[in-house]
Amino acid sequence: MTQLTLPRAESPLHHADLPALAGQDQKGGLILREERFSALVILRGPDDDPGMRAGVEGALGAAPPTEPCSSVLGDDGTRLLRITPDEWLVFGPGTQRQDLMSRLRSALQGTPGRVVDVSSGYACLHLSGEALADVLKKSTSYDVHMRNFPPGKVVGTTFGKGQAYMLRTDADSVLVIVRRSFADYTWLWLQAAAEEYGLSIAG
Amino acid sequence: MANRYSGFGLFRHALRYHENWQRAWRNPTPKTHYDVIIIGGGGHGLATAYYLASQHGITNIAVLEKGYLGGGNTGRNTTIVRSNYLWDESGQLYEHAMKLWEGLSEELNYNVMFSQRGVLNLGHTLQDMRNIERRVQSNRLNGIDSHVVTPDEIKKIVPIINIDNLRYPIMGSSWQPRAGVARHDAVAWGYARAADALGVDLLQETAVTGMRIEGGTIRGVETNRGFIGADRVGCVVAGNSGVLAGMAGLRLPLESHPLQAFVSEPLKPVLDTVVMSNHVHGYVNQSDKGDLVIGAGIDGYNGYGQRGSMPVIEHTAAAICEMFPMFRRVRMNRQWGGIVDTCPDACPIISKTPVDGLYFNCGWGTGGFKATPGSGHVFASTIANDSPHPLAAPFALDRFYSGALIDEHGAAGVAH
Amino acid sequence: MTQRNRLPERGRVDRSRTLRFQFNGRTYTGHPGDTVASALLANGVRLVGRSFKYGRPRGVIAAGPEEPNAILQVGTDPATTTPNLRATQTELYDGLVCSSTNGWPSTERDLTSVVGKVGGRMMPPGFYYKTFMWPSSLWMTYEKGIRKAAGLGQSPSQPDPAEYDHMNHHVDVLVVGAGPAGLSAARTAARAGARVMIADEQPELGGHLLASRATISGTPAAKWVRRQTDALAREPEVTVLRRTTAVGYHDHNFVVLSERRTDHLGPDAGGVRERLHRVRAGQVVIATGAHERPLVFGNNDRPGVMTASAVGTYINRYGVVPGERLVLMTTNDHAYHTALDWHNAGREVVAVVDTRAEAGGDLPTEARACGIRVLTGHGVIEAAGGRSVTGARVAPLSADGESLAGTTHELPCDVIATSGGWSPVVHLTCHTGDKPVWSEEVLGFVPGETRQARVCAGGVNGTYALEAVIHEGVDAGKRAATAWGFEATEMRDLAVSVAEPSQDPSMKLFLVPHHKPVTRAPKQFVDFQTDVTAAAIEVAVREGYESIEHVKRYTVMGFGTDQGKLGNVNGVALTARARGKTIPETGTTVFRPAYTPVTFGALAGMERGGLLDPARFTPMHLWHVRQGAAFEDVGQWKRPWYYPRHGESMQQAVNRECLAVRQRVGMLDASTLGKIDIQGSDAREFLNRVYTNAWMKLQPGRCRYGLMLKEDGMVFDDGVTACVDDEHFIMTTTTGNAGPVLEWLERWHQTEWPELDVCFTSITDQWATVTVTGPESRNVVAKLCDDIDFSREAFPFMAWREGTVAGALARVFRISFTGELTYEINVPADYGMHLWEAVYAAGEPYGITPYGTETMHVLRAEKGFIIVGQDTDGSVTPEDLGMHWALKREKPFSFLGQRSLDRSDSRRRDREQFVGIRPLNGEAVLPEGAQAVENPSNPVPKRTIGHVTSSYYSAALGHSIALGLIERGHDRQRERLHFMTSDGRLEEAELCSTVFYDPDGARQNV
Amino acid sequence: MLNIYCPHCGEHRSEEEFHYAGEAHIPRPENPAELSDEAWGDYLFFRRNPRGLHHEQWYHATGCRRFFNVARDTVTYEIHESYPMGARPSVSRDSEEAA
Repeated sequence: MTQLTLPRAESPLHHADLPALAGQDQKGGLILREERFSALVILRGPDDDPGMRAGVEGALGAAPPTEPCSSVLGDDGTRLLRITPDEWLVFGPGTQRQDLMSRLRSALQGTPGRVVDVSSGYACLHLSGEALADVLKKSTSYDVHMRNFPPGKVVGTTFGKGQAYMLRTDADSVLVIVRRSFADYTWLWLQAAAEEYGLSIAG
Repeated sequence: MANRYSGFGLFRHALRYHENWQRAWRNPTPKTHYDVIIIGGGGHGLATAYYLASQHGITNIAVLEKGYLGGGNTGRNTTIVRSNYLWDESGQLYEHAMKLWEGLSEELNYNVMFSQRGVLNLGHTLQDMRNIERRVQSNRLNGIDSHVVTPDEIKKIVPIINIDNLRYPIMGSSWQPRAGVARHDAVAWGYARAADALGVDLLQETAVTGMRIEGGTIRGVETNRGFIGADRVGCVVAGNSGVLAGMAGLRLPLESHPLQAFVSEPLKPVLDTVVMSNHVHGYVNQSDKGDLVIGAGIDGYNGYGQRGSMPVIEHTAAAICEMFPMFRRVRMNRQWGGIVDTCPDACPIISKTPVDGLYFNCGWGTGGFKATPGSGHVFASTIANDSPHPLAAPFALDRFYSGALIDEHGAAGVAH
Repeated sequence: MTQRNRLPERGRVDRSRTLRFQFNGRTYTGHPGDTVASALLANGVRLVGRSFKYGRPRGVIAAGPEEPNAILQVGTDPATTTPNLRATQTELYDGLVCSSTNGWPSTERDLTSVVGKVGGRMMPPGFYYKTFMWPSSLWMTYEKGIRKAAGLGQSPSQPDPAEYDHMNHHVDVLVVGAGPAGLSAARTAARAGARVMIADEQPELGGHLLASRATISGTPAAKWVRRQTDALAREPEVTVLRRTTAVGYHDHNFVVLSERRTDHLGPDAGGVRERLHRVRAGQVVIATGAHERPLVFGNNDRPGVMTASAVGTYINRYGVVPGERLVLMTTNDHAYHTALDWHNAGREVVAVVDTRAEAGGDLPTEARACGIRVLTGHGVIEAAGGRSVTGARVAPLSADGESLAGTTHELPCDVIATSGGWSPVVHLTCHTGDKPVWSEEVLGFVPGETRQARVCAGGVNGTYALEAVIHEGVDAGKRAATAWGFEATEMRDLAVSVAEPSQDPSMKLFLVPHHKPVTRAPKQFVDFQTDVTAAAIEVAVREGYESIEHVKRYTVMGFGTDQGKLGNVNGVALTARARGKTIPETGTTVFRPAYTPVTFGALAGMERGGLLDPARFTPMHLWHVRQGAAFEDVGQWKRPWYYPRHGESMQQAVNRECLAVRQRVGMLDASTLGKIDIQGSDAREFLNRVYTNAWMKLQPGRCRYGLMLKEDGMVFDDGVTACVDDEHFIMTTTTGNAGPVLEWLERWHQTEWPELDVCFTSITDQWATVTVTGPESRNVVAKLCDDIDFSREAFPFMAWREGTVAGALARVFRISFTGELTYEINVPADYGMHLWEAVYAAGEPYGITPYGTETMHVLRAEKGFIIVGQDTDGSVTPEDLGMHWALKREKPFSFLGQRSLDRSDSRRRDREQFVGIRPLNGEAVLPEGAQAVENPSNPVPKRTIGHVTSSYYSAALGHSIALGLIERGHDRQRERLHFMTSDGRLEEAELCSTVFYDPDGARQNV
Repeated sequence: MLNIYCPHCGEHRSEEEFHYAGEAHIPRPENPAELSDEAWGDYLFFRRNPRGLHHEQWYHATGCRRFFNVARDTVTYEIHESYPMGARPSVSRDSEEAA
């Protein structure tokens, strides 16, 4: 049994070496930040099951939202995104990577609620800047106007020729969540779409 | 033929200011009864009538067309003619058509501009190349001219094609030199004129509204011009087969989808080969008018609207620009759609039905135009003898019960 | 060369700056604000091209998108030269170089015109259908000649460097056209609070007002336009798009707009050249106006014959009078504006030839007052002149305009402007299949019934009086906004009044008669670009091509790049006349997108190169790249194909990789395999239904191979599924089928068995998978993990364990696709690269060798394992594959596809069955796809009895092997068949077991 | 270019987000084994394929991954309603003829 180094984690856009590109200037019309190593858990279950709702609320301080395309904030920076009628993407800061899953699992004991860890399965790209709307209009067929896509709303839709979940985090920014294997494609796409406005990387 | 076409005839008419041209076909009033009624005045229906008259001596025939002759898919396709299909059954059927194409202008005394400029079916993955090798070898065993060519050979055949740094590299292609294109309208008009000369009544603006069936036998059809009796009725109504079948109380294993196409503005000659790519979904040839004629994939949903959705056009344009980056600046002049009846196995139905004297020829999907002469020829024989022509036998309806499907999705040219 | 036709003032061009440009090799000058057409006319250039069929000289006729003749090749760079641009819509920039697209050797001295003169009569409609038939072998030769003659401009010959993209919009109200109606509609809707987008094809908003001398409530038209434009700019929710044409109106109010962003700046302007706006609109306001209809008469294609409104536009908007002496022929009052414009420009109006018996309206009166000669009841029956108009032959007309009522005399002139009334631009309203309807009152086709949520306003309705147009616009804006739930407010500043001159009724005239019958008269052109004449239409109808679609297709009327915008209505009318029917009975041809041509690049948008289709990568991709791997496209994935060491051929590399696995240990990036997490109390039952085999007894910690069929009984997918606990399974799918399988499971759960408690989550991207295989694999993985007992007893074949590998939480599966002892290690993808490198390092002492998909294929073929999609093709049953063992027919629930296995054809004895194939010549690798024949000496057509699906050289066995589907294959062991090679030779091979290597499976049983 | 209301996302989405999933309301036979080849073939392949009102399934592929039903006219492409699996359409051929 040889000595093991601690496992080295690489984010989906590791190969793009964003940190090296970051910091330079933030003048770009589009500002991109890769949210690395967040905790992501898929929660499944009937949205009207009291047991599951109570369990989730106990673990996260918020019950799973039942409104289509809605999200709620839980304790310590957690967020529940309703992505299908019986499916939520639970979003937590990297610090919770280790325990978000176990907390939920134990909280859901004896309920029909089920959880799957997908922390490594998605790339989370935080987009902002004054060209944000135009870049999104080039990338998705969804109506991203504030009237239709206010803060807190989350939608599954097309992004380029791929699929993405888009969460309006606040008036000026959107979190684009794509499957990990599409990260490089999405990165290429965003570079092309943002070219005329300038692209800045935030660390 | 009342007025035979020829260069000399043209000259004679020119001297008379073209004031003495005869009608290419009559505009007859319907008789009360015909030996055979063909429903559908497209290429297949007109060819069927022509071969019934010329090969089987049945001339008391009417072709019923609800609109104008050749107004359906015959006049809306990308005019590609090839026979390099995968399975023996379809390969032989399409090759039968190919042989008829080769003498068609002379036979009809109407220049259908059949231009054997060759067709490339590109392969972009290892599996594409396996399928191409398999199809080409099967073609050869069936006596169909077909070759596997390398990227370098492709570049020789089509110097303007881009074979490197594509998202999906071009790894090779099948190549059928005898394949090509024809002038779609001329095919319908040529058959119409020739059939008319043999006594066939071509009834335009005559819509079938019902079928009269007594004791399981067809007696005739109801139309907007009244009842017309017939001993036998053949339906060749691509895009409306399901509707006609419904009138006879039948269902068919068909779904009708929009199939879109578009043409560029006319350009000086730049591409004299047909290039098809199943993988990136696009095929292109340049017409004699100079337009790039471009085919797209079918829309996923059922539709009789003769129009489809924009993404299909966009992806097809992208595919063409990928293979021919110099065409990015060329402009689309017009886009349109046809209605294709798609079968579960991407093969046609040429069949008798549970109703005596009622026959269907449909389900050609995206492959109908290229088969026009062969389809009409074997369907005529099937109707005349009330038993399937040997080449048509495998395409009978019962295959959907027995399971003897002939899966041509790989070779049909458009991914279904 | 001086701009001799340029007026000292007037118009919207900036005379303070002079632009130089080249046309057909000559240098000319113009000004900002000019189009190439206006600049050419300013320079007195008449001849802009040759007609494609007869080679006749042609000049500018119109001033907009309806122009059929002035079709130019712009630019000379082989990558950026652009064919078929309309001079009337091409903005002038300094250094622009353009040329005519027809005429040989040159447009000036054109030889085709000689052919045209002599051969013209030999070219009635459809002449090519009637000739070139004998001998048919020569057709291809004739065709080459025909092709040479056809076509307009030249395609670029180099890749276009320009950028294109798409932009998606969602608006409440889209307004198409920014003339008086459009502007009013947009302002009204915007004021109501709607999200409004207004688009116009011209560089400036205003439509025909840019060339109008009208005053609106006392304000000059141009100033009124500026007010509206400024007001719109102040609205927060309004998007204004200039140089943007609505090219297609699709279902559910989806409108495609094409924006030309850089062409007017010259070839070197960077940025996005063209942008396709994909607009989903709540309501659409169509305010596209109308095109003036030219009159059809003898030699009406001579350079110098133009539409009246075009002449007016050149004078008022561009300050260009396109000639010295004007003869105006009209059927209506409106065209008198042009005579007055010409007169006010200080040039001679020879006469206004009014086809009506009387003309007493205000404008004719004003014209007479200016001393302009007005000939009522007359028509110009023929234009005199060759390369340019020199005169107009005029004759009195009968009251109905059907015949001549007197003798001809000639009026000397160099411009003949004509107006046969107006044709509403209804094109967009027809794109979704709605039919336009003929209006006798408008003398044109107007929009018909529709299901789309749209409102039409202004000229497109046949409303031409400016005041009425503006009010219609306001009303349309109101209706659109309210229909979409907004409250419209009064727009006082748009309650305008415009003094309209009194007008006499227009005359319905589509062909000016001639002394000679149509067939013998000088050519009377209906469609200029396609050289279709009134005579051609008569001949077509005479020959029985009576439907308007037949006339169109037989004469090619309307097939030009202008799609018959000028000629269609005249063509319809002449067809009706020839058939003795009315225009409504005759109907019109179908208008289809694009309204004006759209660049392929714009249609494709950003979909090019790497963005044509997403390329998917595993977490270890960079390592493979650094190792110089060759890659294979598998679905959207890029997978390492093989890892050539320098100097190695593919075969050498694959042989090396294969032997490494068989003799020592190899590693494969298997991360692309589809993985689906399945949970629920009914998960087992669900697996029972979708897989052919049984799942009730699979214990936690164990895995099982499963085979999935479509309902038609044909193999759809396969893979290993592991049991986590009674209610939790992990399914793997083939790389290409991950998506389809998930959709397949969801489909059955949601549409057929919602009562089952089960849910599916794709975890393909969550886990990275490293396959370690070969005799040494146990030693390698053991070095990386101390919490899993890898001994054969503790961790048997087809079991899986959870543990820590290389420090990462891992799921290790002991399954094998190579026949060797194998461990598939799965870790969260973030640690994929770390694991890969750790395995590589741990394996180095054992000579671990990374291998790609090709080696994987060889190894599994040696063991006779199938690859779905390669060894199956959608027509193969499990029994064909000899996998009866995987069928549990006695399961209580009839699994998907089971019933189809009992259809007569599935029971056929002579089906093609999966067999091993061993070429007698062990060096010969059969081509994959090679067809099998029993007796090669049989004549063509030879029956094929099957084909090779997989074929390789097996380094481990030292000879080539293959797998294939062969008729009755299972009963033909040891039979010999012939297989074709790529070069047409035949190879003899013997049918054998599909398992070539280690038949009793001893090697993985360790 | 269809604009489809997804009953689960509660809003209209553009066609690009969906996959067409065939004619609706064709239940899988209870006991396939008892069916004749004809009856089974009917279930597998034969469709109404009407010109006009069509009840069909769509899959919200990039959205909520739910199958649902749509009543759409195959000639005008007009969509009358979207409704979830298991529900019955309120627009049928009869109700249309009645209207």
